[in-house]
Amino acid sequence: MARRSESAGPFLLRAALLAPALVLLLAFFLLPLAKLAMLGFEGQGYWAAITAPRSLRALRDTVLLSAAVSFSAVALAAVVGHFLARRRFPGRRLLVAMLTLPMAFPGVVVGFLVILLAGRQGLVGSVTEALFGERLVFAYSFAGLFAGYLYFSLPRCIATIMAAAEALDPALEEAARSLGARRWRVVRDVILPGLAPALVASGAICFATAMGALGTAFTLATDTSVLPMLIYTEFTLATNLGVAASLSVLLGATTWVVLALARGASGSLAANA
Amino acid sequence: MARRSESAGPFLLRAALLAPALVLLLAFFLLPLAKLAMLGFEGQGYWAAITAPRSLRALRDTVLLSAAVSFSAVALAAVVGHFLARRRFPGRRLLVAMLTLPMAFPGVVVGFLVILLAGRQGLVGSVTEALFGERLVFAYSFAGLFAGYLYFSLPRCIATIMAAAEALDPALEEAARSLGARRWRVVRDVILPGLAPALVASGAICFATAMGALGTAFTLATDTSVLPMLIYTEFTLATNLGVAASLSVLLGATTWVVLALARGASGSLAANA
Amino acid sequence: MSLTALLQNCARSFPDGTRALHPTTLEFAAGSVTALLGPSGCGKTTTLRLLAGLAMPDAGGRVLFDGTDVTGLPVEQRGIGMVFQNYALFPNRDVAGNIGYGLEVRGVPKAERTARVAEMLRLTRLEGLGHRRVDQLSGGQRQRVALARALAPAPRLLLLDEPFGALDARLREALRAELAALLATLRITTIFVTHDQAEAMALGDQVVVMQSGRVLQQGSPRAVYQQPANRFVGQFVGTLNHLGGDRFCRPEALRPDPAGTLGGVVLVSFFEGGHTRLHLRPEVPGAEGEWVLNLGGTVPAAGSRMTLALDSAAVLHLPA
Amino acid sequence: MSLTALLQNCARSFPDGTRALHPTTLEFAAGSVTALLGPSGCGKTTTLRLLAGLAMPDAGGRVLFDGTDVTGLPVEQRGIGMVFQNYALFPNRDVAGNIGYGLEVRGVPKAERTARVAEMLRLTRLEGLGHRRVDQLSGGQRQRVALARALAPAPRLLLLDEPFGALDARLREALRAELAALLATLRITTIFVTHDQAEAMALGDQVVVMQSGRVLQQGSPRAVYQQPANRFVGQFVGTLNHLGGDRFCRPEALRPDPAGTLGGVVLVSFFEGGHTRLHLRPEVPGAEGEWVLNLGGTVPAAGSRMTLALDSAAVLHLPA
Repeated sequence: MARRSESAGPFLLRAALLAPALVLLLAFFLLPLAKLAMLGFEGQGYWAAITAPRSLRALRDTVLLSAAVSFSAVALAAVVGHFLARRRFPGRRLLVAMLTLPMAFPGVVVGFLVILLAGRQGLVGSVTEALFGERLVFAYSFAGLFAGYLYFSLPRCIATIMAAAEALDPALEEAARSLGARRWRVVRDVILPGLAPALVASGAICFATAMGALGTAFTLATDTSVLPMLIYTEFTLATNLGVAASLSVLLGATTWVVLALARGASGSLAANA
Repeated sequence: MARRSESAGPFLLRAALLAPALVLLLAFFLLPLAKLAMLGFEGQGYWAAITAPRSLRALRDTVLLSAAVSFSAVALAAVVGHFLARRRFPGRRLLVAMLTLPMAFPGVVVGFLVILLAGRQGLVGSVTEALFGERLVFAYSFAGLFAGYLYFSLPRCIATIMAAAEALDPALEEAARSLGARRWRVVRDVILPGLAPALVASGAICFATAMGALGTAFTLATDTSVLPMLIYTEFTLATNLGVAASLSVLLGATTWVVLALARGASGSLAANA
Repeated sequence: MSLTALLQNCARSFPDGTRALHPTTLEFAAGSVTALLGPSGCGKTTTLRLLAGLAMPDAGGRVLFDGTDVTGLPVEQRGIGMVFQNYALFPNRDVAGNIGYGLEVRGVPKAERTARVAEMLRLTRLEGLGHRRVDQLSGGQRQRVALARALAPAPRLLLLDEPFGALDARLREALRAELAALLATLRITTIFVTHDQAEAMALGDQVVVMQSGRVLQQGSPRAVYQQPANRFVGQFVGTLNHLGGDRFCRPEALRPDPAGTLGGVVLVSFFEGGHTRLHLRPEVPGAEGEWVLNLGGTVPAAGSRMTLALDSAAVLHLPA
Repeated sequence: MSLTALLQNCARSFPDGTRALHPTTLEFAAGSVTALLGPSGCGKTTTLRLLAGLAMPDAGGRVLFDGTDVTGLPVEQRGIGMVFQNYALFPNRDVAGNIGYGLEVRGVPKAERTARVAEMLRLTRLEGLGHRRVDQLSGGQRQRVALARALAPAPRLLLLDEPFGALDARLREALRAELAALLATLRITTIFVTHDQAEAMALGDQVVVMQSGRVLQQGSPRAVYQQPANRFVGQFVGTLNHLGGDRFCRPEALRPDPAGTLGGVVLVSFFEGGHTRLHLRPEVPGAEGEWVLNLGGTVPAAGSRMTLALDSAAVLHLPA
């Protein structure tokens, strides 16, 4: 059955009006990108820029850090999100509000918070000094970046996964139980497959955000060099445009591939679900 | 009817296991926030920190800029998103992919792109020089920030609103038309109310992102001072902790209020829809 | 008040060239109530959308209202009333706001609009619900709001797409009687789409049976039931018992009779209140499938053998 | 194979103290098929969930299977088979994966499992669909997969929650006959929930009519139809014509008779194939509402007056 109405005249008219707008929009989006891509060929060219030891190390560190953060955030959020979605108890709304409160703070403030938590005068340091006589300070290392990125991403992951858990049909779990499945079989056979699209999607967004995060890294002023900081340094301080452009394109391409894969995966998972 | 299964024993057990984890998580989230809030009282205190001319100007500029970006992004995305959701034409998938490609680029690269577009050697400058004999350069002003934030937010808004437009029941539009409504009445009476929750939600997220964006502003190294940059400067360079903390709390609170209002509004709009 | 609608040689093709509707000519007399009946994908909804102006016929087809060609008019200019399958009520308007929308769009002054809405509320027995939100209504109330909204601008043609599709069995029967009474009062030309043969036969003066984009038979419910054009129509509008070859009969043509000539073994019986529905395995050479008949009194147990008499005037000879 | 299930003094309260089910004792005999019938919110689903172990009775209530107290056993240890309202098929498993899940969980070896799944596919007429994804199935096929999945581990008690709720009228009737035949073969104790009286009466050996958390009547379909305990039961399991006072009759107790003593005016008639359903306005003092009866032959026009005879043995005296 033909569901869509048609009246060829008005459609062509509207398309004719919208087409130039779309072209302008595309130009706005794509022309600078094209120029960026071409800039990468200046200087040593892509390959050299990317394989320089400094770039390689930054790339490796950034990917590892982002992957670690995504994995941890998704795993934690799966447990917490499913629990909060399914259980009703006094104070639940307040708890949810508090867990998602950090979503209001941008990266620069998150960096600030990590310093308050684990910096030289931080809370963790005070506690460990009182307990063990030694100050634990990790704000300026990879651990600090990890804490910051987790702080930033975890509330977002919890919100997404909670929504997905609320949309899961409880009858599926009851059906599995009626067939004799105990708690862990239900988790393995019903809950995890049902949450899979949300887990993959929020993991991918978490990864993409971590790959591109500058504010937290900047505020922490770590001795570690993540990719966005390297791009910033090459661009503004060293004004090495070729390297900055190559790394930008690489960063964008990586992120785009991860997001596209996740969309594909969660699409086919959702089709299965 | 009681839909939820219960077996008090396992529930209490699981709650007992999860409770300490939730407490730790809350401490991780809330302790640094509490310390941040207390820091604000050091030095001149909140009021003085916030009413200093520098802070006030940064606050005003940031809010105005964020509001302008949100409004423009949502308005543009509504037109483009609804068009793309409803029409099927050759090349549509490619167009959607290209329009959402910029989502892969973080703020720092977006700043870079704005310089390539409207900086001293930028594309816009070359075009205007060829046409009018004068280079138009706006990358380092508010217009540059506006372009950068729009570049960052527009693809996200388009993606959200497109999804909402695809979920709109086309029968509602047909019903309005069958009752005699012409194009603009249908837009006013059916499409806009139907999209309202998505418009409000994506506008709010756009606003919150713009309020906290550092990467773009940093890369553009503008003469304008937006709030996150001021926080960064006060924190790291001037190490004026009290002012930085006050502004952070203010920024977080503003964003939180906007997000909460939007959630409330889109909730009640969705309940109406 | 009502008009005569005519589809003249209307076909409708998908972009890939397959036909949703083969070239079809159908007339709907002024004041009549017609059911478009068929399985899903038979073209009945397409036919309704061509009449509404929500779809255009392929070149060569014309839609005429009282002889005037309206083929080029879009739906908003055809002056029809339409009830959509899931009612498509406006969620951001209350009941009165929904019912009054067609008048509002036409620029009817507020006082007149309010009066007309009140009249519609009374007509559809929705008094007192004018300020209710539509998501607080029951399924039956939604259906009545959709009907009131379509009728408020006094259309001369009423189109309904599966008007009872979203309701449960008990409610369907009650609302069917209500709609029949209302249509009898209004005498407005009405065309509705359904896949439920009981609904089509109960409500329609005329039934149009469709399959695979073609009209198989058009006629009164009684004619379609008692003289179906072929096996598909016969099976679709009721139960057919196969007697062998091209010979069929309806359940009521068979009755238990110790002196009868037909034999069968009881498979299962369902008590349905007023009667019991019996499924038999026929013991007649060439007869395929099961026989079904309704019995009033005591019912033989499953497995027992029955002899049946056949009303020979009721035998149907049906081509495949 | 099958067991006797007993609910002993089972009540079920919401957290706010209101009762979903008042204290109820019900026995379900081994091998019987029982329909829990009532409007939504009557407590029928709660009753089913108490039997399943998906809900716990309030203190004092006990659930017994063949005399053994299973009140404390959760659903996964009760060894029941259950068909859920929207089937709740596992979307990430194919048809065979769904049907074999209960065996997989019990650790049945693969070869044995495959054989049992094949047997279930044959039993539910799903041969060849084992590797189909469940979202590629029709509504009727889904229902059969849900049934096969519940039956595969050979449960001694089968519970079904609105087994035909998601299907359209035509399919319901076909699947009803199929399920009846299957249950007759298996002789497994079966309890199903429905709000459709035709379904309850056609399938159940026993019908339990419920309202507002209480059992109003338990009995065979014929007993419930012919001697309803009160007006609610009488109306819920069929059509009641009011004769004035506490006197009612079923449609089949009225027949047209020129010498009859009851008068009525025809309001509307619906041709339903085998018969025509007539709605009359009674002309009898004290009789409220409409009378409904079914006629076989020619039908008087709307507005005409009829006299009717009443089978006095069929008059029901029903308390409110």
